[in-house]
Amino acid sequence: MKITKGEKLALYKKMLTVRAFEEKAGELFAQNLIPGFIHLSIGEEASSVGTCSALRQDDYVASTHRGHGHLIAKGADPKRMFAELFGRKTGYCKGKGGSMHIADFSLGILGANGVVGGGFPIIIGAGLSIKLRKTDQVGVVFFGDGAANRGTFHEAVNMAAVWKLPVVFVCENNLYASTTPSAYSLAGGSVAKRACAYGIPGYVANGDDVLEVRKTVSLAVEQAREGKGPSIVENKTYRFRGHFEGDPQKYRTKDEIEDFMKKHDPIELFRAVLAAEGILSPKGDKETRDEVTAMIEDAARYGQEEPLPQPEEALEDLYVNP
Amino acid sequence: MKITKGEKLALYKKMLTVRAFEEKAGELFAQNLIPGFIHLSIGEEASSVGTCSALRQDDYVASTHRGHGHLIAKGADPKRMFAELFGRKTGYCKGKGGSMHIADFSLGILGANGVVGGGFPIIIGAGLSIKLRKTDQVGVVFFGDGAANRGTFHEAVNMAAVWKLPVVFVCENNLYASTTPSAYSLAGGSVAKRACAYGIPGYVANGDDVLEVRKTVSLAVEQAREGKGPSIVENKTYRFRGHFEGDPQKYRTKDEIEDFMKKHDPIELFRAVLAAEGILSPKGDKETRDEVTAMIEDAARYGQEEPLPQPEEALEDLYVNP
Amino acid sequence: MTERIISCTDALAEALGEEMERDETIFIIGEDLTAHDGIFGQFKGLHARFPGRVIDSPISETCLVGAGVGSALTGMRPLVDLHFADFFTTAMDEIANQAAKIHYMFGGQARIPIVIWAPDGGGLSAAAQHSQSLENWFIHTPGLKVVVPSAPADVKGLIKSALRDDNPVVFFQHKRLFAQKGPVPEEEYLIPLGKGDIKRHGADITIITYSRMTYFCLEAAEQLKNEGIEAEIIDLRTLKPYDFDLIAASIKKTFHALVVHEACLTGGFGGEIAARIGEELFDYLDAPVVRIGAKDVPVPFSPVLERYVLPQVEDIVAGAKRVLNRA
Amino acid sequence: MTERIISCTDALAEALGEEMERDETIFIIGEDLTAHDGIFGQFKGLHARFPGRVIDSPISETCLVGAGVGSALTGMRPLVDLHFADFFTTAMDEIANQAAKIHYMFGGQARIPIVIWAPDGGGLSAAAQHSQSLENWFIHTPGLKVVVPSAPADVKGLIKSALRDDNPVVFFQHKRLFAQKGPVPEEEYLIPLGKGDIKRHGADITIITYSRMTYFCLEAAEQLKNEGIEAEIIDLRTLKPYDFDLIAASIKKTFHALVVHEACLTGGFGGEIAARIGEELFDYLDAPVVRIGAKDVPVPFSPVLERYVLPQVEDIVAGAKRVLNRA
Ligand SMILES: Cc1ncc(C[n+]2csc(CCOP(=O)(O)OP(=O)(O)O)c2C)c(N)n1
Ligand SMILES: Cc1ncc(C[n+]2csc(CCOP(=O)(O)OP(=O)(O)O)c2C)c(N)n1
Ligand SMILES: [Mg+2]
Ligand SMILES: [Mg+2]
Repeated sequence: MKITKGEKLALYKKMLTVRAFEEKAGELFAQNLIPGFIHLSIGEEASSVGTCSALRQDDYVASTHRGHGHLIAKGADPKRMFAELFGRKTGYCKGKGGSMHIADFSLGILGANGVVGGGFPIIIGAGLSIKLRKTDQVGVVFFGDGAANRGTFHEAVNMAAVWKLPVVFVCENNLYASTTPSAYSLAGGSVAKRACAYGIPGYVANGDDVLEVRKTVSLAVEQAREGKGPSIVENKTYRFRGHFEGDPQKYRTKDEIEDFMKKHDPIELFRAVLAAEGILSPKGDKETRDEVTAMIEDAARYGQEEPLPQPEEALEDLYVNP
Repeated sequence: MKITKGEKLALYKKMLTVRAFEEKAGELFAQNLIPGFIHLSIGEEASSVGTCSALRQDDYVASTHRGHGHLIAKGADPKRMFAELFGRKTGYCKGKGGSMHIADFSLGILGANGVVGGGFPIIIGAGLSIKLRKTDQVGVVFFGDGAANRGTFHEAVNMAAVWKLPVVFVCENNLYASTTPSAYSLAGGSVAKRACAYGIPGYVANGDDVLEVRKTVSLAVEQAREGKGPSIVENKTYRFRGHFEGDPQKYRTKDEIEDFMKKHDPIELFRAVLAAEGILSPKGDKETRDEVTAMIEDAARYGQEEPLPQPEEALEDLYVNP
Repeated sequence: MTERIISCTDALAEALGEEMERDETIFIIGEDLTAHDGIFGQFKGLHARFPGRVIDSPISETCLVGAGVGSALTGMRPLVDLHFADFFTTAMDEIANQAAKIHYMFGGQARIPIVIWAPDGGGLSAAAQHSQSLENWFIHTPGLKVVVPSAPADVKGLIKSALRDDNPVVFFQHKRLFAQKGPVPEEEYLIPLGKGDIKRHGADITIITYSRMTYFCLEAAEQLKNEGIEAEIIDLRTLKPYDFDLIAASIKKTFHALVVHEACLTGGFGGEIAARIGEELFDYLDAPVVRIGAKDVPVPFSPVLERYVLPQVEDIVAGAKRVLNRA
Repeated sequence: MTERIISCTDALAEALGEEMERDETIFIIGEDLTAHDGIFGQFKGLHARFPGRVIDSPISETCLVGAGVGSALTGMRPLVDLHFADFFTTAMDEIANQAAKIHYMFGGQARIPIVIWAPDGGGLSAAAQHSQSLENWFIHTPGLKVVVPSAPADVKGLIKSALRDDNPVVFFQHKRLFAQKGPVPEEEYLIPLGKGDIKRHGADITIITYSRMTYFCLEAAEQLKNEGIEAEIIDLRTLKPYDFDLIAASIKKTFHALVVHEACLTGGFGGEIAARIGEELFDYLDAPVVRIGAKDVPVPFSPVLERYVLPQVEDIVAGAKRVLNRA
């Protein structure tokens, strides 16, 4: 998959957008302005943005509890996302979903999911639907290293292989599932390697390198689109924040986190590449960042100022055509 | 694992016992004397008998819907089994279980299971219990090629590997799950190969050769007993009867069945070995068969003549110490 | 209308055939469907008639149901065959946390036109793991609809409505009713979800029931008739939503109510019905509402035990007399 | 008895510590237990105090619960932490088809001394998949016991009984009650499963409730008192088996009953209670039994919506007045 300078800059901006969105969300959450709980993907932007850049708008994505990045990368509107985080009527889900349950079916985003591993069966359904409708769409399910231990992973990969579904399993291995290191709970040590059980390809990508993610996922997507069946892509990455905002993080050291932040920040790494290639000047970088910040500030303000739903609206949307 | 002549003859007799039990059960079922439905393992006796011969009495076994062979091989009493099949008060489960739910906890038989793949989590619990109690027992779970596609398989194998549990996963791959060929539904084509996903050993045995099964399972059991963790053994075999008694079997040809019966009958194959080794004479064979037949006829008669439970006994055994 | 006497199995296959003909987004997926047209022969002829639209699944019920949900979210109308209702236990997340909640949780964005079909109930000596009646789990899960037909004609009219509904529908057929025959119109017709049916008219007592117990109640009514008691029998057919208006109208006439289901008593749907009758029709009741359900144990294997655990005609007769104080 | 004021979390950890000291076959297993002593800090100090007996699990709830069952069958007494009650959906087969049925199905051969522990309930803007009250699924599954304490002292006394019970026990603690404080005796004591507790005495109306709603009912009672209504509040504490005798004795005094739970109304346990009251205490009732439960939708995220869906103190006050005809 060839990539132009403009596309590279667009990837960079998207990553900045995800980062800015989540930093703002974290800030507002810390101020007790956002209810519930939120899981941020800061540090994993290369995975979400790189992956979705390999997709068409009509491709499907099933996301996770840590889904803001996937949504924005697939094209979701930060305004309506913020409105949802604030529980507003004009949020993506009219305030009924919150951070863990944002979807935009018009963009093929089949939803974040509060159940770890809940996206696997859904993407199988999407893949089956693609096959039955005979389109050339592709379905991608994002999942964590922890989710790879759920039974749904196994059932889904087997089914995808049996039916040769146009599905790509994109693991974001950030080394931890909540407090539990994947080194402890992931037998065999690799999600990509699990592909061997099903006779399908498994790829590993440096999940902090947006271009490598994009290249690897593109390969898998192309294969799927050509009717050659499913594959697994494992993006090795790291989350800079706690599992949820407020996480005491006793399961890892400050040093470890700082080390990763210093050496593995996907945005910083990509900025350096773009700078070295002469695509991004310090001035251009500042302008882009300012633009993104302003857009996100604006979106957050929008979200916060939108009206709350009326209580009785809680009774709507139970059934289609009730 | 060395084996004596006497032990070989005992294996042979056990296989005959399983066969005779199931042929009798099939006959009684066809006469409408046994209620419910039954699944026979005729043709798979080398797997059940070979596997259990590698176990100690205090080792655990979790069985399946096709469990008669496992039970008898682990030492269960055909009389009480028949009584259960007939729904009698003196059956293994006082008539509450029937063919799919026979257990003998005194022999480490943790039960047949009506839920395909239901034994996986149970054997993980047994393995964990062994580890916590610091004994040197081992747990074996029997399962079919179809069950290998359930999520419980994956969760269990991963857990067993993570905790290095003394557990052996014994697949009886009889080429079909009910009407569905494993060639269709088992991606990757091999259950043993699935071990690669978890970094544990996976062994394949000719499941029609009782000595090979015994040798392979012994290896896996020894490894488990020594604290070296779990493994998968796949016994390649074939079931001669329908999935359940009464199965129209449109999913395979008569020729296929007859071919397997001719070339892959584990009892016939073992008889030939024993004869060639001079351990079993035609006369000795006949005597053994007659003895087994008489014992099974006796057990069946016992089962059929035992008293039915009183209806009100249905209310007993809901709770321990109610 | 031209009617024939056909079985529930045939009524189902006929309706599915008509619907699959009409709407090519409908497909059927489940275990062991193609070789024998479903393990009860319930999809007779459909695999041959609609190649590629009757799909065999690996034994992976969790993902099977979830795949149904995912396909419904992306333009298809799946009917998922779950083999036995007891196996719902392996896919509750996909049903209760996904299918039931997705439309609501995402603010009405998505449609989930899925039918999850499963044989339920006991009476076949199939023991504890193959004999359950689990409808109240689903009734108690907002976002689902629940259908439990007893008559062949209802099977046909209701499965069509279920397939055309844009919401997740759990559709139970009692295993002992597959061979049950009855008159079924040849023509196209729909029975709306949520409408009960009076299967017998009577002025003395209202018996509210569904699924196989409908037939037991009809038999009980014949016995009661001999004693001069005329029972009105309401077959709810759909449990979520359910036809409380029909119940109320009947009780306002009979002043007596008996609720009968095969599911075990405690925590069952009978509690909901009886409680609501008590709450809304208190002044019309001449006697307490009595409930009859299976005894609160797993369904045992031995026929003598199973018979004792599941409600029988004589229990219904006795229950009706208890309500009418004639015991 | 020496009492201190401590939280439900601390009461739980204290009781578990005592029991693990007493019986070394007890162990705790679940996700994310060792790093933070459980995600609500509910196992404070236990990992350090009992090395190897608090075990972190991969995210594999199906097998986690099943492993609990298997270990219970082979000599251990596990407490399985399920993280959130909503994840029961991933392990219903292990609970309903295995744990609940094994003792019965195998004719009484096996003991399954397992406690499956899960935080339930809403009120934290945790949305549809992290806010459910699913108790009636388990009540409706013969073979299980179900415990739902509200007071810290009850948590301590009941978890000990649950751990000593030889049967599978589902133990729910409401997430909004972890920080709830109350007097808890220092000494050893057990509260038997199946015994309710009168949390407030009153002669005018019996309010039957449990879990977090107990506190809502107590608040409602204070408001009702201002209007001259004295409510008796029964906290059932255990739902299976449940203390119908206590309910009956109270109603025979008050002649009025209100049932309150947080689970959604339709198909909920309130139906069971109200139906049984109607059936057995018909002649003592001066008015219909009224039920209050959450509205029949998934629990929404936005606080304004969530508050509307879950029962509130004012709903309970209004319900009581409805029963007493003073609305
Ligand atoms: C079925 C299920 N089990 C447990 C949880 C609680 N939980 C939420 S996120 C999480 C960790 C997930 O880890 P991973 O899959 O690696 O994703 P990450 O959070 O690292 O992105 C857990 C245990 C859940 N939401 N669903
Ligand atoms: C969870 C579950 N799904 C489906 C079934 C119905 N069923 C019973 S046996 C069987 C086939 C099992 O195949 P396999 O695991 O290969 O074992 P085999 O019968 O060949 O010994 C099926 C689908 C079941 N009992 N449990
Ligand atoms: Mg992770
Ligand atoms: Mg098989």
